[in-house]
Amino acid sequence: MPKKSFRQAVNEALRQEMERDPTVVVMGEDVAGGMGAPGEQDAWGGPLGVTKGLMPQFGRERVLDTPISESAFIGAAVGAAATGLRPVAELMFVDFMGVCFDQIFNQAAKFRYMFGGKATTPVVIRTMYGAGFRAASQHSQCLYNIFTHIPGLKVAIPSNAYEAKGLLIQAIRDDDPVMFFEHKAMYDEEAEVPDEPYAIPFGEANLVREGEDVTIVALGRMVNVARDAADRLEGEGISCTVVDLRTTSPLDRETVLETAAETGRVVVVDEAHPRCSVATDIAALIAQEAFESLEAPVRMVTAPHAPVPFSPALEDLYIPSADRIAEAVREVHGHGRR
Amino acid sequence: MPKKSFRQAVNEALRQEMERDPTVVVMGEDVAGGMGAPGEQDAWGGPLGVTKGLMPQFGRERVLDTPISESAFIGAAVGAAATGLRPVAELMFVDFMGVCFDQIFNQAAKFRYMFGGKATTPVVIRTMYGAGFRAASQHSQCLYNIFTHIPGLKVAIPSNAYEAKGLLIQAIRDDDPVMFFEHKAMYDEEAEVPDEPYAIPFGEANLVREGEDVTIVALGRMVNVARDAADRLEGEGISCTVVDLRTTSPLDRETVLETAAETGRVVVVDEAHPRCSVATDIAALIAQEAFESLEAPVRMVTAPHAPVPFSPALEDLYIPSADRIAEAVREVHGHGRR
Amino acid sequence: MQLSREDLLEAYRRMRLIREFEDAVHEEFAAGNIPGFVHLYAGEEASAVGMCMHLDDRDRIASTHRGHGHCIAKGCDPRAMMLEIFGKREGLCAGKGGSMHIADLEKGMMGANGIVGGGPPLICGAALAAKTLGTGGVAVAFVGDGGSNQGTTLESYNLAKVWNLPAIFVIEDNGYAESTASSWSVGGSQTGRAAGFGMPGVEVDGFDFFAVWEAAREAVERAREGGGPSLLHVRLGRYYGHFEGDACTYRAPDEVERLKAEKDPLMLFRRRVGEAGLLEPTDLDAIDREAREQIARAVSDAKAAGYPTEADLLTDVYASY
Amino acid sequence: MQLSREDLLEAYRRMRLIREFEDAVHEEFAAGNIPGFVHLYAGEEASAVGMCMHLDDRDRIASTHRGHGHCIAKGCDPRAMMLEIFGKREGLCAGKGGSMHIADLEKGMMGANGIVGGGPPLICGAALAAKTLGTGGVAVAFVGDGGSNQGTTLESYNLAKVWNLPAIFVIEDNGYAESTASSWSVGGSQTGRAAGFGMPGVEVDGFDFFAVWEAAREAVERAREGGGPSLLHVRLGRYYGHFEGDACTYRAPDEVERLKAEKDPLMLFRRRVGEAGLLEPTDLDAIDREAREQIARAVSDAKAAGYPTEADLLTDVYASY
Ligand SMILES: Cc1ncc(C[n+]2csc(CCOP(=O)(O)OP(=O)(O)O)c2C)c(N)n1
Ligand SMILES: Cc1ncc(C[n+]2csc(CCOP(=O)(O)OP(=O)(O)O)c2C)c(N)n1
Ligand SMILES: [Mg+2]
Ligand SMILES: [Mg+2]
Repeated sequence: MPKKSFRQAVNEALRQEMERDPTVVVMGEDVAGGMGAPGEQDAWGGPLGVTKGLMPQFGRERVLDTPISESAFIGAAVGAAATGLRPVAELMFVDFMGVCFDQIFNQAAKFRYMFGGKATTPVVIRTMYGAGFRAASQHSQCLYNIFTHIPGLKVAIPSNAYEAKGLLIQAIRDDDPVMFFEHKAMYDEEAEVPDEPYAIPFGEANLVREGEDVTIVALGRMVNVARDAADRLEGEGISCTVVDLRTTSPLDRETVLETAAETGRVVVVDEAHPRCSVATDIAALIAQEAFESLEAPVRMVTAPHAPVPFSPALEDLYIPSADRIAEAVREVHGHGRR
Repeated sequence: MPKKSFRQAVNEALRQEMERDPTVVVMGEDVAGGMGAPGEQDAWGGPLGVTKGLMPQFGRERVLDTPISESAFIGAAVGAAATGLRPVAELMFVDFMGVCFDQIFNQAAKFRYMFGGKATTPVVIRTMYGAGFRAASQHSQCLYNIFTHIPGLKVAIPSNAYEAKGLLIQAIRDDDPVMFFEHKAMYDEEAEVPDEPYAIPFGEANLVREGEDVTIVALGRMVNVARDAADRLEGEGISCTVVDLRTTSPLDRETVLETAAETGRVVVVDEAHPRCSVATDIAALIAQEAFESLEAPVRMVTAPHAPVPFSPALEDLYIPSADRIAEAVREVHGHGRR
Repeated sequence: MQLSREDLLEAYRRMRLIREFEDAVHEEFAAGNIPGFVHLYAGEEASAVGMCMHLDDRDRIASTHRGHGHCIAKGCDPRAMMLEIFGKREGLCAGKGGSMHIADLEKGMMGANGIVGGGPPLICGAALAAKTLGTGGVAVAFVGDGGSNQGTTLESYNLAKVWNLPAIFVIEDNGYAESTASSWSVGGSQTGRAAGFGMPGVEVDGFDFFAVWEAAREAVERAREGGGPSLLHVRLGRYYGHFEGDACTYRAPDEVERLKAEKDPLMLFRRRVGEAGLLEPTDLDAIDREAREQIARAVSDAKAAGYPTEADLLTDVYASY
Repeated sequence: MQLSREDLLEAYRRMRLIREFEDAVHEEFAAGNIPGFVHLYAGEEASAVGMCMHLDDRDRIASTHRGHGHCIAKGCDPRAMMLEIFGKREGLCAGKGGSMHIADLEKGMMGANGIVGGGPPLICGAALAAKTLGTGGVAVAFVGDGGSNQGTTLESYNLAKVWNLPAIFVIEDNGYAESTASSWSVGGSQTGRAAGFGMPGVEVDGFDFFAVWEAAREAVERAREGGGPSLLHVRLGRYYGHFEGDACTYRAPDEVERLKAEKDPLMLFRRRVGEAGLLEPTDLDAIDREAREQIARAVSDAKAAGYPTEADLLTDVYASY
């Protein structure tokens, strides 16, 4: 199978869905770029070149650059979704949600319920998240927990290029509003990605690795870090299951609970801050529903309750590492059976 | 001690702090009311009359009505806090946070850390939350979990008039940005409230009731519902501890863990939606840190993963009730010792 | 384009229906039969109807918390609306929305909105969809004077302009946002702002149906012809409080009485069509009677109708689960 | 009010420091010594300095992601800034902020900002504090052309107007927001918008220090005297990419060369003071030399300085724990 980068995978998903369905449009700041400028058009394709090439193929009518007005254009995507288009809007960094959250959580998310089931709002909001880019406090957050909290939204967080393509295609075809999280430090990472379009269903976690001793539940970029930790632990004789949640909403409770029950020992890995987070969500689920089979306390490996620091020296300490995951796994593994 | 309503308690806290400290100012939509109008000034005091009377005493220079521009005036409160005032801004309903969240979570919350410890931002944002008012999906949310997730913010959620006065005074005196949550259905509820000013320290939960069998952890209006449930259960021979968190950030981990360990059985009650919530936060904490002493799975009693419905028939089913809490307590109580 | 006799009757009918509807809701609220936050549109009828007379089902509107008038003007069924406001299962939104969230997407009514400034971005999207799909539709955001200061509204002006959208912003300036006067809260002027963003903007006497109709005609034509967005600053007045329960002490003592006596859009309409000999008083009286009966039936149906049940609580959160 | 010889030297010194600082950061970034997102201000110096020459420590400014110039113009220590940008513990923000979050509240510099449109609301607050506390201070928000379309900015115009705040909005229009031309993204005009919100607004040649200085003087005086907010639309150009790493293919091929050759604000300043016989070339050469040395030292100090350590990771999240 051909190897493609995460960036290519996202681009291909967009291109193929735009080819398939003329109502799919893309909008955002500089998603093409060069609007009104004297030089190259399609000059950017977003700040990291993810949407480059779409505008030349589909034209400015379907690849719309926007002013820096997130409320207006994210809201426009929502309004267009309620009236016949399937827009994919780019919220450049999820950190910017604070200037447009209303259109997402009070409008898009609630239309269907508030209007008694009569609205359909198939909008996708692609957004970058995560630390590791030395991008500091306002360009490095995760924040997917906030969207996961909101009924009416779906939240997809792909862990590699293959997942990105399949989950994005599903997101575009899905009739509900979907927040689609892309980790900015993963765009160059490659995986085998089929050329043809495929959709990965929402709410089905992926068993990245199966083991007997400890279950590691992770999401997004942390899936890879968790796998690294698991590889390392293999050498120490600790065999780990690694669960990639894929979507936090809907959540595949069954897979989480089954794998937790199988090993009786669970480590949850989440790049976000630790309070009211996906990590606590999973830990709470397990504490409630897999209590009987738990052999050790659940351990959460997360970023600390602090903004993301700029200095590389601090940021490297900040992000959950394979080391810290391995340590947590060893700890729950060593916990005496009860 | 004199009985005062929650509304009076909040008003008194504001008045006394404004008397004490000339840098305390109040701002928000119609916090006085009548601005520019031909009739009564101080006509509103907010939509539910909570700030009424402040403007006549302190003047329009310190009680500032605003246009409907939450980003601008909440941001102004933040900017003023960083430059010498101690503003108390009113975000009328917390549901409106979507149009101004950036100024709270990316600006106020992060200044101190981003600026290397050199900023102090003593702003308080008072806001109404909660269901029960038949106010429907966009005027009934809790959302405190979102603010609790954000490092740099403090979050206070008083459970009665006494708590409201003491926690609000602390919030105003505190040097960090504080989100202060007032349940809209509680303003007329009375409690004994001392006339003199007093501050309730943050991060110290309150033991509302001590029992031996089950610990109920609750916050805000749910504390009273939990207490009702506990009273009822007393008659059935189940004795409950009820913990009022008071602040979710900082969180009094010790009290939660101690009371959980004492009873070995815990029910967490939270009016918010169940995903990535304060309920999961507390459940996860207990699952991690009180695991050894747990006799039964933690149970969460929350609102469902659905927007708040308008119809009274549905809203009454929606809100966690004493019945549902009691049921959960009975369930964990009946769970065989392990 | 001219108003036919049928148009005139229809316009009056919609305005009267709105008035009757709001008066009935006012009474039922006072009697304790309607819960929640309810904001009434009585007195402002000429704005909604003057605009919506130009629109059909391919056109979209977004409304505000004060949405009943826009709904009726855009063709929503008043009976289903009344059931909704009473929280009943057969309500237009199955009882889940209530007064602040009435919508009927099939009629092009994209929703009342509990968030001030919530509508204008949505309308940019509806206008974009119309443009992209080539439906010839236009999209209209109704916004209060208070809502005109919300960043979401102001951003939308610019987006509509630079995308050259078939969008219209109707600023309904009833003098107040809650208790705050628009003469204070609005820096500059609405039409000056429109000009600042490069859009045509006109001030309109919102008590006069014909003035609104005429200004709306121009804006709708411009939008349909690809001429881009425009703004109407409609000056009008509300009869009731900000919401039901508002004591309105911030208003001048005789303000509402004078509005009703001198500026009632229904009265002014009757006078105008009478003076011009366009319609007979008997035509209008018949409409008045029918509207009164229709709304009375809606109220009694709403009272009789059943509530949603537990089975409805968790449905329709998602389109697919 | 007039510029003294000292003022002129000081203005030139600040502009040159900014230029040297940015050129050095550009080089160090290219060499891989500086991480993260870095946006350079080279070419825009006259705006920051033309405004900040009127300000003192009681005055506040809020900046943007392109903040280095505003910092230096407002008196931040370039050495501590350089250390910050290198992520070092002795940096102005202890290495926690980096290029996009440099602040020095004691100097009245309220922070660069990673959020486009983040600054204007804050400046309303600083202006309110100055007014309430009677300090006589003014508050200035620097905003890009792109940021002028953000709702937070537009709301702030209105708030500053209706509260009659000593606030100034400086729209630094360098022609682009990332790769998007301001000629496209800005509907209407900046000064038209100012008028729409009831504020004075003037267009200013931002390559010309004296033009900025003069326009700023008026705005600052007006604000200090209680005359309320105003807006400057400063037209200027940036030399480097949107951020370091931007290939700038959207620009005309010779655009930057022409800017440098014809519109360099430092060159224009030199020419002007030379022609008017206000300063000698040798005075300016000395400043150039000193600035170069000062920045070179800052860079070598930054390289030599130590990083923060694990003990710093969790401090300063709160003022009190
Ligand atoms: C974002 C937001 N802020 C505040 C409110 C509370 N609120 C509801 S209606 C209203 C006044 C609106 O005034 P205006 O826009 O003039 O409309 P009117 O009520 O006069 O029709 C306010 C402040 C809200 N619903 N949403
Ligand atoms: C709310 C928000 N949206 C988008 C961005 C990404 N972004 C950073 S700078 C920039 C362009 C800003 O353009 P302009 O305001 O003209 O400033 P300039 O870079 O030209 O100085 C964008 C889109 C952001 N940081 N914040
Ligand atoms: Mg109004
Ligand atoms: Mg620019």
